[in-house]
Amino acid sequence: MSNSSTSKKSVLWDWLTTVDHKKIGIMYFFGGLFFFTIAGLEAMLMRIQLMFPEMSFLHEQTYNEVLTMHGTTMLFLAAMPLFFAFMNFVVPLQIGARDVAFPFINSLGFWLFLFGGLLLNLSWFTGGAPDAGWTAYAPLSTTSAGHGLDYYIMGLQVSGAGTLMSGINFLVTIVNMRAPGMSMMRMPLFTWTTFVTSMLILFAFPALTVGLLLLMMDRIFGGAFFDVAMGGNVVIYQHLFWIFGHPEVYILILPAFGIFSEVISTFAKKRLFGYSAMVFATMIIGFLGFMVWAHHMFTVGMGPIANAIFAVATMAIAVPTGIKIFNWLLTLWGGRIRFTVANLFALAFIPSFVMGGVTGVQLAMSAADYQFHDTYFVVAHFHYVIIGGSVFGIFSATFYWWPKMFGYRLSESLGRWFFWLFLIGFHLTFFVQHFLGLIGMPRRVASYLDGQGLNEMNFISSMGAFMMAFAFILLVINVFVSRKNTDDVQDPWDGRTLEWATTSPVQEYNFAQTPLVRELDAFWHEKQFGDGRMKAAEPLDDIHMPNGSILPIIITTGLTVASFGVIYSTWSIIILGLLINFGAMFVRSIKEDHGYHIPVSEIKREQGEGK
Amino acid sequence: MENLSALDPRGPVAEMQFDLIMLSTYVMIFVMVVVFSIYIYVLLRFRERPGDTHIPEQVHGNRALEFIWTTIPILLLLILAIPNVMDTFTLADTSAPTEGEGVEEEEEDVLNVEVHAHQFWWEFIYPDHDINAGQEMYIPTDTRVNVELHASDVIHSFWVPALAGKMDNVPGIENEMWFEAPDEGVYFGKCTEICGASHWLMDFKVIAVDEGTFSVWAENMAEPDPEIVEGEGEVAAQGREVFEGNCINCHAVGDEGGAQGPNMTNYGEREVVAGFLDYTEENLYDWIRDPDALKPDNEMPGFDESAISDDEMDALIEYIGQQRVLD
Amino acid sequence: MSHVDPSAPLEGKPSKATERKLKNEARTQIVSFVFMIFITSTAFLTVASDVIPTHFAIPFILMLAGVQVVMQLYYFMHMNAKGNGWINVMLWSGMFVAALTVAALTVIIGETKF
Amino acid sequence: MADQHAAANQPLPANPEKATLEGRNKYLGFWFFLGGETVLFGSLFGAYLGLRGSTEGAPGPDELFHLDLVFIMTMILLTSSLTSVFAVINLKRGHFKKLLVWMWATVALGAAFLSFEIYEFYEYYHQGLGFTVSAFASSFYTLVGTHGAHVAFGVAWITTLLIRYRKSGITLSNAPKFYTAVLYWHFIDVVWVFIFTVVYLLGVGG
Repeated sequence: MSNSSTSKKSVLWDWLTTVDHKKIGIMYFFGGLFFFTIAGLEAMLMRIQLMFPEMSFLHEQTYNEVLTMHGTTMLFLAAMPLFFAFMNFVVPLQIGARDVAFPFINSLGFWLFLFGGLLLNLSWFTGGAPDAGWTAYAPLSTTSAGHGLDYYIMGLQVSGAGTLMSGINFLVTIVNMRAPGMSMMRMPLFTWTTFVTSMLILFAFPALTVGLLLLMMDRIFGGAFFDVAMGGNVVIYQHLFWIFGHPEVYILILPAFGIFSEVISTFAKKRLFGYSAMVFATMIIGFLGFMVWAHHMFTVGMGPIANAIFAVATMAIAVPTGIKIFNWLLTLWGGRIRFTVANLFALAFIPSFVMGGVTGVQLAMSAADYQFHDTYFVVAHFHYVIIGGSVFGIFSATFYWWPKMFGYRLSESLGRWFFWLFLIGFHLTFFVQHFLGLIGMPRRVASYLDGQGLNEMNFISSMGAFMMAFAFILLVINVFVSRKNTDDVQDPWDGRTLEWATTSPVQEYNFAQTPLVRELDAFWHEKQFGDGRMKAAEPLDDIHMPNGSILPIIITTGLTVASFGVIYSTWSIIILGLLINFGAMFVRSIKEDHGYHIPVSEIKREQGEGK
Repeated sequence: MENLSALDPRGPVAEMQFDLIMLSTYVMIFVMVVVFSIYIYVLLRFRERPGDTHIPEQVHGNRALEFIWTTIPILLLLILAIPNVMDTFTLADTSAPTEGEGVEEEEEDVLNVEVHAHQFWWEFIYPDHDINAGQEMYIPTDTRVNVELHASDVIHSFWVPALAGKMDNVPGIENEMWFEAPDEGVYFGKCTEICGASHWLMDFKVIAVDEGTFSVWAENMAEPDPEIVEGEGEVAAQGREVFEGNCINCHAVGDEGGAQGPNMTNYGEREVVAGFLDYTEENLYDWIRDPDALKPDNEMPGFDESAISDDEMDALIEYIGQQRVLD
Repeated sequence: MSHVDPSAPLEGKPSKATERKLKNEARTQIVSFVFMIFITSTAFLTVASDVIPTHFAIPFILMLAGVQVVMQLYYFMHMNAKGNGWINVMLWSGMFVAALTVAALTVIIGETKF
Repeated sequence: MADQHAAANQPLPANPEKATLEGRNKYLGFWFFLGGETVLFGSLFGAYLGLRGSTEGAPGPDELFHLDLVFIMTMILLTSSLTSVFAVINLKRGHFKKLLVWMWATVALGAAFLSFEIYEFYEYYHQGLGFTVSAFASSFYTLVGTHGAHVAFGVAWITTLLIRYRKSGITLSNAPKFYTAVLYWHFIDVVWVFIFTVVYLLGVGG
């Protein structure tokens, strides 16, 4: 057992080896933001190319690479990690836990995500990025020249492994590590949505793993899964992809639902209306997420019975989603609504997401979908739900939890500029795309011909995109200029849930004494009916903490090296990578590391300082 | 442009789909009006006013309300689900024309067309007429067209917005759809499944002509005038030689020639070169010289001056221009 | 203050009740094992002997496989033990999704239209 | 901390694998992981079932499979499931030596299974079933091979545990490790039951 005296190591080493869920959360945040910026730039390249008809700003091949990487990066490397950032940071605090269930695996999950993402993006410098769309349908993906698709396969495989680990980690954390009194039905809604999201990850990602594995078999080892001449069937890939892919979009939206539930009830100063209905609706949405994947495949030729069944099942999702919308509205009803930036994003989400939701119902109608499918109507629809839902959720959470995560408040006035520009830019960009699709513009086209009536709306769309990009710059500026707003950061919004009962910045052990939870919105309850402080569920005692470890990075490096070997079909590199990987895993499994204890005296001293 | 919009349907299938789109739009506008009204009311009525410090009542929920906003959406969805299911089955029914709904033809009046999608062009095979046509699909008006979809390399998708929604051309799988064009006209079609670098240029046309014109077209396509095929006049005859020397392995005129590229029997009547360039001699020239520059990654090799001199090119272009079947 | 050392060997014997339970368990396990061997052999013989018609054999051996899996899960892996509620939820959800996948990939892959 | 070594040995709890929070986390997390693995194998089964008719002239199931060999493999794996169950019972009894013996037996049976499988693949390959010859071949090798890789990983994992803890006795930290390894082993067996039925029996009889 190692000693508790935390000898000051270098800051860099500390971050590389950390297993603290809060630091990992922050790393997820910046990792996600990095990829968000890259994917955003890719979006701008596309909108520049599409600003005028028959532009030759980008070559067609480059355009296909950019569009593929935009989608892939946004979904896997930006939106999901940004949610993971908040899940990691907030969920243990919300349930009154000292840490997550598997700190080591949590760190491993992060590094896998990061290295997988970097590996994928490396393809830009090694002869071309993947070019078959984020869905990578076979046989376009299995016959695509160069190594772009190989990077896609291995990059997603590596980062997907990390995602799966994180999912299991959240599940076990939430089941096993809740503070006394924190029953499932007292969990904040963000924790609930994290839970359901993690379930979706657990059951969806293996299907992707297999889909990618089969692609890899075909591309690299000469397999015949999707080679029609050898008896392969290309629809199998589409099923596998969407059995993963549809839950994936709910993985992206459910956490946002959780964030909005927290933000709206906090800034309306009201308990969430219909809490149990909200929990129930979350579960139903999660369940239906697995029942409807084939609505992405209406035109693939499954037959009318299959199409009709999946159409009706898809429409059913509107019901629990509607329940949520109305419950949010009723949470606001009778409240005292404060228009902070966090809440502005939550409030803007409601109409934006409803618009994305109604087009979703329209798309669900199989017979009409024959017209919508793979046109800009679909592009408009999913940007309405992913930006209007997920991205607004991420921005809302950024402003909401920033003081807790970073110890200062983002500027509200600059934030408002950011919000309005982004909101207007967003609707400008995507509203017209509904019509572009209906008047004949397919998606994933590198350009469009002059004289087909598509010019004006494409120009408007590009202008909106510039507004969004400009707004995003304001957010980045905000992060830097607001650093002096360090007052009132412990509980700036009059929060309701346990994370606001901690100090800011949060101690590494989160809670000196595990809190006793007596009601939903535990902290609010103590502020209203108690003395404003959480009751302790245990006497003050030494706190057990896990040791940091460099092994996650080594394991990840090994996997990444092996992936290179696979991409270039070089056995020596594969074996080298696997040796590093399994070697580090071996070290991990034989080295007894039971962490250390922080003595009571030190906790008392820190608590004294915190006051 | 005309005839490229799903919002301007020109045939029964597109109309059916347009009606569904509009029905759902109305229902959805109703939903949005309800939600937005509550939303705006709430935001105006319950915003925090200066100096207001009251703690709102911490309401738990309301079962009756939950029941209402569960039930009403279900009813609204039923309004959409029922016609949708019916239409889905109607659209999938390529077995034989059914009575009613404006479809009254006999079975023999159906036109069968096989659509083969290639990177990046369309091949239309008329099995009953022994015709192979490239890029342009001639159909008679008021006739039900049953389409069988195939792909030779990757997945493509066949979409003629003004006539019918799309269906995928999937390698190894046979898909079917049908549509009908009551009016004469040129209907624009596009590939809607990403299929490589030139996906955006994979356009085609469905040309609806009257019954008489169609039978002329069909006859001449199956058996074109041998004089035209051989090239009328000295220049064209020289063009034919160039064609035989360079093109015929992939492109056929009449039943002579390969099928790797589009059939050229009626090329002279095309409005566009390569599916998207205006039909001018310059464009045709540029296209033959360097197809990859205009349509990246397509299968056609370029022919530089060592392969086809400028003089030969003029003859070839003249010859190609002669290949017409309708006049 | 003393903390539990997780690397210290555990000493002593289980309680009488535990001991009895374990003894019963060992017996159950052997019985289950014998039963599973029996099931596997039956399935094997069903196919190998060729006496049973195919349309009966397929559902029959699939059912035998199902029975065996449930026995593995509940007797060998103790999925029915107390406090395993979430485990049941996750495993059966996994099986549900797996079943959907299998159904999709065998039925609606375009070769036959439904 | 010095006092911890003084805190001597612990009494044996009823379920040593779940006696600490760490152990309970491991136990639960591993089960959840198995839930995900179910989908993984489900997808592979699906791909196999979708493609098993596509032999394209290359050898198909009924020409290839030696049911008797596969039956023996099944028996070996089933027996290894039983030996690992005995290992767990001895874990709970506190009989460390017997735990080790039964675990080693499990490993040995696993290794035997693997050698049979390698022999089997070798045979099929020489009968003309290369990985690339047909969609059936690709899907068969991928499904059965993924299972085989799981067995190989299990053998390596348990062997590592056995060597690492050969003298440690049962502790609060290694009990969950042994237990989860056994769970994994049972899961491998469960998957094999389906492979035996769906791939081999149905391949020959269906």
